[in-house]
Amino acid sequence: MTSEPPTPLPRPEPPLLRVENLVKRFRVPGGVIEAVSRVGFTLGRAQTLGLVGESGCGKSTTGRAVLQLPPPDAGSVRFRGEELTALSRRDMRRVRPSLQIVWQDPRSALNPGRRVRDLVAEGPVIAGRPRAEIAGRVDAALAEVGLNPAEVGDRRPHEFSGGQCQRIAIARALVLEPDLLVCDEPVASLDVSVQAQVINLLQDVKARHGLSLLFISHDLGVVRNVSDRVAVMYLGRIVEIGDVDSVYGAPAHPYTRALLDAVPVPDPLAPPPGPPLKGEVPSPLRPPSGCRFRTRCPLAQPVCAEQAPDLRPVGDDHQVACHFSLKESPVSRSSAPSRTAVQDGGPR
Amino acid sequence: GTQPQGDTPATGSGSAATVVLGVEAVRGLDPAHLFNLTPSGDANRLSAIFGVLFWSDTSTGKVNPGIGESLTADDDGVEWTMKLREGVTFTDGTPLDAEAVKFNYERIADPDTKSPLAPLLEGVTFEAVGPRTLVIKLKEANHAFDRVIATNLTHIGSPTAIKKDAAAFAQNPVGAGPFTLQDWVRDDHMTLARNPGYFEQGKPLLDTLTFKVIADPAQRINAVASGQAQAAVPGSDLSFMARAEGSGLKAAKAPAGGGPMLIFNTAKPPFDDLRARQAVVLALDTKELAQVVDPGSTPPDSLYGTSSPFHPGTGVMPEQDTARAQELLDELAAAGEPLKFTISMPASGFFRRTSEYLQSRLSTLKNLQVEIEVLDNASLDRQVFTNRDFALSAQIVPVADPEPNLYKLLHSGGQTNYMGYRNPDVDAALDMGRGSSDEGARREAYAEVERLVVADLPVLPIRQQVAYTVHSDKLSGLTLHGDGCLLYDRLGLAGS
Amino acid sequence: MKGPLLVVEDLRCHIPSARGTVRAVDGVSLTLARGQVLGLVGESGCGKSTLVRTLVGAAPARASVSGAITVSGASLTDMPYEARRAFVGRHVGMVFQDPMSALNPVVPVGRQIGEAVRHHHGLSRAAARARAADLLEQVGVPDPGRRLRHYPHQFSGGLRQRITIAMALSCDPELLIADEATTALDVTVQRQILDLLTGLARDRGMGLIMVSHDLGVIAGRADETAVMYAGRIVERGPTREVFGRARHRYTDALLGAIPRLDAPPHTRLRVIPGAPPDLAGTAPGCAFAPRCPARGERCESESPPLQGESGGHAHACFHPAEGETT
Amino acid sequence: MTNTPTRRGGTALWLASGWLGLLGLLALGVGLLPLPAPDAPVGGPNLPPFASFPEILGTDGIGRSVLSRLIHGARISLTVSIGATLLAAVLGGLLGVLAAYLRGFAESVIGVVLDAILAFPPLLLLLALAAVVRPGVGTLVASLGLLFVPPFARLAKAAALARLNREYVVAAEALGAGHGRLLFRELMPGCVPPVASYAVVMAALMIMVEGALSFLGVGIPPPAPSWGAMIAAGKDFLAMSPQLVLVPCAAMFLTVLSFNTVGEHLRARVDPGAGDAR
Amino acid sequence: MTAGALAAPRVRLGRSARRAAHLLAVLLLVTLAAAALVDLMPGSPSAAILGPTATPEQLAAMDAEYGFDRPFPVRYLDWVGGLLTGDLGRSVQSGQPVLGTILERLPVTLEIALLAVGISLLVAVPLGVYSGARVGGPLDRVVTAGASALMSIPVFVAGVVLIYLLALTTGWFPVSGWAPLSAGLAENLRFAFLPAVALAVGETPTLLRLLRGDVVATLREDFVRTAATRGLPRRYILFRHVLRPSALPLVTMAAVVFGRLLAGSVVVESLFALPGLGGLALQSIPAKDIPVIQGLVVLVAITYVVVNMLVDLGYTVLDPRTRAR
Ligand SMILES: Nc1ncnc2c1ncn2[C@@H]1O[C@H](COP(=O)(O)OP(=O)(O)OP(=O)(O)O)[C@@H](O)[C@H]1O
Ligand SMILES: Nc1ncnc2c1ncn2[C@@H]1O[C@H](COP(=O)(O)OP(=O)(O)OP(=O)(O)O)[C@@H](O)[C@H]1O
Ligand SMILES: [Mg+2]
Ligand SMILES: [Mg+2]
Repeated sequence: MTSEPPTPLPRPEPPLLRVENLVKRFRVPGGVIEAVSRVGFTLGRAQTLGLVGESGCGKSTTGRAVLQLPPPDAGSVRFRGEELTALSRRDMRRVRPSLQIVWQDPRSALNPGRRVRDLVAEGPVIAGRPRAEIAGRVDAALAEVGLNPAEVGDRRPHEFSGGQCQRIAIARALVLEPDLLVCDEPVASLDVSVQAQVINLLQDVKARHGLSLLFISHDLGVVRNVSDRVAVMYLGRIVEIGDVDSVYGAPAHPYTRALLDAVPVPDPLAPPPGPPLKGEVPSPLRPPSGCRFRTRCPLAQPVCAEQAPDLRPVGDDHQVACHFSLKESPVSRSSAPSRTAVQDGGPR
Repeated sequence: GTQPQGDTPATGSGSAATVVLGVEAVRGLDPAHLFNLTPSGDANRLSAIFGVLFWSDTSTGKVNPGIGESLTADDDGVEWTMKLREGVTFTDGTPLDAEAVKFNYERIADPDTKSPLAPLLEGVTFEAVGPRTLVIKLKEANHAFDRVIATNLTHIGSPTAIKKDAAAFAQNPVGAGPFTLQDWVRDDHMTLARNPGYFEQGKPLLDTLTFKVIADPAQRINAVASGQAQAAVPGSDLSFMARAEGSGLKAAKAPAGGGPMLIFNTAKPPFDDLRARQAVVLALDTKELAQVVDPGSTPPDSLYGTSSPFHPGTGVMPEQDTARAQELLDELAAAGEPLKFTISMPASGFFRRTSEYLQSRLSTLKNLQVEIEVLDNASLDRQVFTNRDFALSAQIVPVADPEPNLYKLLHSGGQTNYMGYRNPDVDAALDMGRGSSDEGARREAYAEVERLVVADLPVLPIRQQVAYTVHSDKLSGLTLHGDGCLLYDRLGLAGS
Repeated sequence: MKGPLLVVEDLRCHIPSARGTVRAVDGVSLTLARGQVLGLVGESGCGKSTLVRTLVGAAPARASVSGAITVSGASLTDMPYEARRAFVGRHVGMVFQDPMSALNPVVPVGRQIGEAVRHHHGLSRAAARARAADLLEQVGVPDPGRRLRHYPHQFSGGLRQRITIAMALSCDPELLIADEATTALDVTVQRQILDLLTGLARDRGMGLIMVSHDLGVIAGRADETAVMYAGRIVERGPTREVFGRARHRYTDALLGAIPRLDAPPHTRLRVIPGAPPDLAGTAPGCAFAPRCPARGERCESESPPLQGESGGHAHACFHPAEGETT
Repeated sequence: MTNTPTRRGGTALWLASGWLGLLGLLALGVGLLPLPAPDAPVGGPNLPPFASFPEILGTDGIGRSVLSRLIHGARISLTVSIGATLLAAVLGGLLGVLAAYLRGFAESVIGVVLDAILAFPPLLLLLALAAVVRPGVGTLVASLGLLFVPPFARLAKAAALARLNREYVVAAEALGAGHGRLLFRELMPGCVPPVASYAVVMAALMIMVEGALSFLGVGIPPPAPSWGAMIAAGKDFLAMSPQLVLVPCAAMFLTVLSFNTVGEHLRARVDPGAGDAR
Repeated sequence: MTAGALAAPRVRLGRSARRAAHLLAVLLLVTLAAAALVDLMPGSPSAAILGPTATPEQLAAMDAEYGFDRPFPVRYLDWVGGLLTGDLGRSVQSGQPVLGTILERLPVTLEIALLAVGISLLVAVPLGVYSGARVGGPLDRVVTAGASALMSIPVFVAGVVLIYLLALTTGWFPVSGWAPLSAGLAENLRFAFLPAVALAVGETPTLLRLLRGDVVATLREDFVRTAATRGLPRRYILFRHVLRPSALPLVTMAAVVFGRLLAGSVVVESLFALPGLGGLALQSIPAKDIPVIQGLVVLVAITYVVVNMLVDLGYTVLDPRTRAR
């Protein structure tokens, strides 16, 4: 089972990152959790893929598995055409500089005992870049994220606010000149007033360096803002993936729909959303058979319990894993006004 | 000698007394298998359960009858005749007759028994010439053999019980003594009940006797002081006696000769060299040593106790002479062999202090280097006594009479001659003393032994020996025998 | 009973700390009528939790508290400590942010729900149990009779929060305070809980204070909104007014900084420079001044008072925005 | 709230640090002090304190200077306690961090070894080691050090696990750091403060353990004057010269108390809310 | 997906199997190490049996007779074989069966350890709760200072002082010795009390400080604050809401202390002349009484294992979170 359809146009260049059938399990007291279950997606150069879903659905695990931190239990991760899962630890270390990550909690991602300058220099030092070169790069990276190297270089993480720490973390990744930056909830721990600074910064950096971003967040607003394409996860599976405007404008999966409806909008005059979802995400230890969403799904039918739906296209660059996609049911279509204007977007 | 303490004789029925000892009878109570006959160890238990055939006075070594009636030698001291009393039986009903004694002794002599007492009976033969008469033939003359019997061969067990199961017998001994074993909780206590069939009418006076084990000597005295026990054997440290008397307790005591001695390994360097032994001995102030390591004690001036007939009257032990000691040490150092040795000592307070005292005082001299090694009993037995891998150590040798302990200590092949000391003249003098029944000749011989020992210095007595038992003033009838254990048939409790 | 349910006047809560005195609440005045929902928004650390804790008499032990609090006409600040605790326990219900840590992990939920009624109303064990089951039913926990015996960890996050709500309701409070009651929950569950809270408040005629840092949470559900910044209320008014015509520069900027679902991708967000202030500092003037695009000289020396406007819309700003942010 | 212990440390902390500092100086500089050798006789036995100068603390049962023995004893007691603690802390720290880092089989093996040490009768180890090798400071340091590895390992493992969950270790791996760097640069440094502050508390315990061993007669052999040995020897003269027990007891008490005070203070600073790890 | 459902029971079984394997490995390692250590100790038990007058030949003969001269692995395996059939051998010294020897002394040590832990808990729980409830208050200051002081008193000093004060001077308690339960509970307790107190002196501060710290931490928990805002009385909160979660580490620690006391109350046993396991060890080790030593090692190791299992079990009883659903 492949997650991506054959691309309509022959491409001269493979995508930067192609993930297929990714599986990651954890052994926990009481059993085994399949935190990521046959997940697949592609990410082109200079593109941003948003990964959204509720807590515990496997977003972070997916992000980490891509980086082989730790390696997935099954599946393939091709980065620049190279199969990462087949690499030895040593070879993987060679590739790492090109694959960087920014973490949710910037404080815990920065060793509290180190100075900012050393923290940022750590990557190049490990990569064995010449010493002379490193200092300059570090200063440049710090400057790029809006910090004054002379001022902050000798201080330690605890002297900074969360937003500043996140900038340091971004500088730390940038200094290695990566091709892919995985951002795992980079703004979730930040105040609203600071979050905008970091989001804008990431966008600028991406544009300047031609980076690709795998942007993980549970905040649909943020994902919409930063992403070109978006994947919605539920209980370890991708239930819907596609162009941002298609997914947000015309969600094809009932879960996506409900998720969008549940987002509180800071507008007292916003139209009343659709009916709320019942219940909560089931325990990943004992996921429902068939479609994992069926226990909460308003459209569930017997077939949903028997057969797990595969991703299937419902439009240009829009796929859904549902037996009864909303896009095909005229009722839902009317309740979800689609913005045809952007539907021709496709992967950029 | 010893005098019975206390005023009123005990009333008898219902009276119970507790005696505190220092070590448990770990290996059971088979008289053939015991070598630890110290009062704080097994001697007291054996005396209570088996009684004594004969007993020797702790101070003078004079042999007195117990369950046995008499023990006499022929003129040349080779053939001894033991007479037993009429109608004495073990508590299992077996008669204690000549055959029973013969059985016990032959069992000890039998190599299969592996008795540590076997050397005492080497080449000795026994003949029961009547139910109450045992004739003992020695290999060579020994006019002091009655003392050997009274000290080490005085406990006789029931042949019936031994034959049945020797191992079980050690755990549940059957004797003819004043008490029988009733209850034994190891490492805690041993309860004994009056033997109603004891040979002497009206004895023992106590109904119940309990032995308790307390390892710490101070705690043993505390037990008596607090009324938990009536008597305690605190051990060899005389300081405890002073302390007990200071806190209102009484002490039954018997001064003896000998006592704790430093022993030099004369078979190995460095103490195979007389100068080395002399240097150490001359460097020591024995008066101070005794005072320091055991406050309240006095240094011995002879191998024999002050009340012994063999005591020379004036002191014969060498006086301190530090200058001469230093000369000898320098001499040794000049010869390329500066004196350097390790003191191997048991861990108990007295010996530990002795070793520390020696180390402290000797280290003030030049060309002398002393180290200490404290050993637990098993290591001591193995390393020092069996393997003789030591330079300077110590042991306690009570000398009520030169026989048998001095012979064992100093004779070339003597059982406790761990020093490896060999001096034909000493051997001859010891044999002389043993073979003679004449008091004058014996005195002469043992004076000679002492002269030679003072010249050769294989051992150095460091403190006068006083055997003692601490007791409350309610307890009466404490008579010490052997190395200082009690005679239990006469022990009584006042008041109760 | 007449009069507003809750009146707070010039409430201050200053907490001594190693860095200096933290002015966590610095002169807050509020009123809340019965049956009304008050939304209290502000970013992390602005003093929301301290404010509501102080309201119920649970300010940090070393804090110095001043000002007046009246609940149903009874002055809390005049009551002796124990009486006040009992009064609050009976008349005010609290729901906290983290439903896991707000429940004792080793006590069955039934007892946790029932213990307060047992104590305050002297109910028997069985009666308290029945009441607890009843409450669980009301907050939408299925199979309440059986689940009374269960421990908190046996419930999912949403159910746990329902249980803490049941606990808060156990003594039939007149005032319910929900401090970030949905922050730890997923959006789909958050919606359920918010519906439950507002529904309950409406049905029972309780006053409800909803505390959140998420403007969206407040926007759809509160009758009135108060915006906090650095220990003070900087803007207050009917929710529509506050969101529709934000006057304070902070409210205004905040609304602009939120990525919107309906905005096209890669819209540049309006940025508020700098970071929220450290409340231990004692700089004079408007706390927002360093980050404010419209600050004037006065802003840096003088602290603007909360000025009323028509329709109960008040703000504390010398250079208010003209409104209509979005 | 968390800084309550810090503030309350006040005078007690200063006194404790002062006492330890003084003791450390004395122990280090004991050779330079005009003291008689600890095994040299300086007068009659059991001289009372203040009876003569410079023997202000009198003499012991053998007639040796109590003052000199006390200070030399400080050196030995401190050497044993600090040496054994260091050994245990280093070994335990390494094992704990390794177990946390490696997980899997290595963690199981380390777990078995640690549990085995815990389940081993301590007396047997001490006595047997003293019999196999010569008893002495080195042997005692080695055996006590070994015995106290598990609590340190447990603490270090917990600290390392807490840090493994802090994302900076994974972050370093994402930067391409190898095992060595992850272990020694990222993980270890963070584990040092809790282990070190716990070590101070353990040093106090070690002093008492050394004392108990000497009391049982299986500690430092004579004539070396460890405090425990002094107490054990002095108890034979308890009635006559109680100072022989009281003086080393007081020294031991003060030192243990000081170590505890300082250690608890450090622990409160390093890890507020830490209970007793054992 | 049924993978998870299928995996669950298999994994649970795997976990308990792993735990069992772990404990078995611990037991093996401990006994092996003990055997090896004793083997490395110079000399043989024969010396201890035959005494100072033994000759080397006698020793060798005895070694051969008892099999002490066999190679180490053979003896160890032999011993393990015996262990599996429940035969721990006989003491070389006394000739008594090891199992009986140990079982005879176990109750003494067990009772003292239990009493000591009981006394410690009795003191530590109320003091810990109340001093933790008012950190820095007068009670807290006194209690923490007292705990530090108690902690700094070596057990042998505590024992001597207790004997002097409560036995010698006042005569309330016996200075030493033991009365079994068969002598009556009152008599038994009279003898057991002082040793237990001497042990408790050292252990109480540990438990007290642990509990105090946990109480302080628990008091910061949200659920305590919740309970406070609901107007529940202070004492109710302290003993219903604070003590129970704080008691978990306390119970663990109490179990650990208990295990430790079982293994090593040697000092107190020798000071009070108690016929317990400590004394047995102290006398068997120098005598190289290998069967007894090995028996003790097994007992201590098993105790450790059992205590650990009990702690696990205690957790499941006390902490509903660890209970299987
Ligand atoms: N190291 C781990 N060990 C065991 N289980 C894990 C581990 N990491 C993640 N999980 C489990 O895997 C599932 C997915 O976790 P993951 O962290 O990927 O979710 P997430 O979508 O990032 O959630 P969040 O929004 O809370 O960060 C969860 O059920 C989680 O409990
Ligand atoms: N016990 C305390 N001691 C010292 N400072 C405190 C204490 N409690 C709160 N503060 C400080 O008071 C300020 C307000 O904290 P508070 O928890 O009320 O904020 P909040 O608005 O609820 O934030 P959040 O959204 O993070 O919950 C913060 O700066 C905080 O650091
Ligand atoms: Mg995540
Ligand atoms: Mg808050």
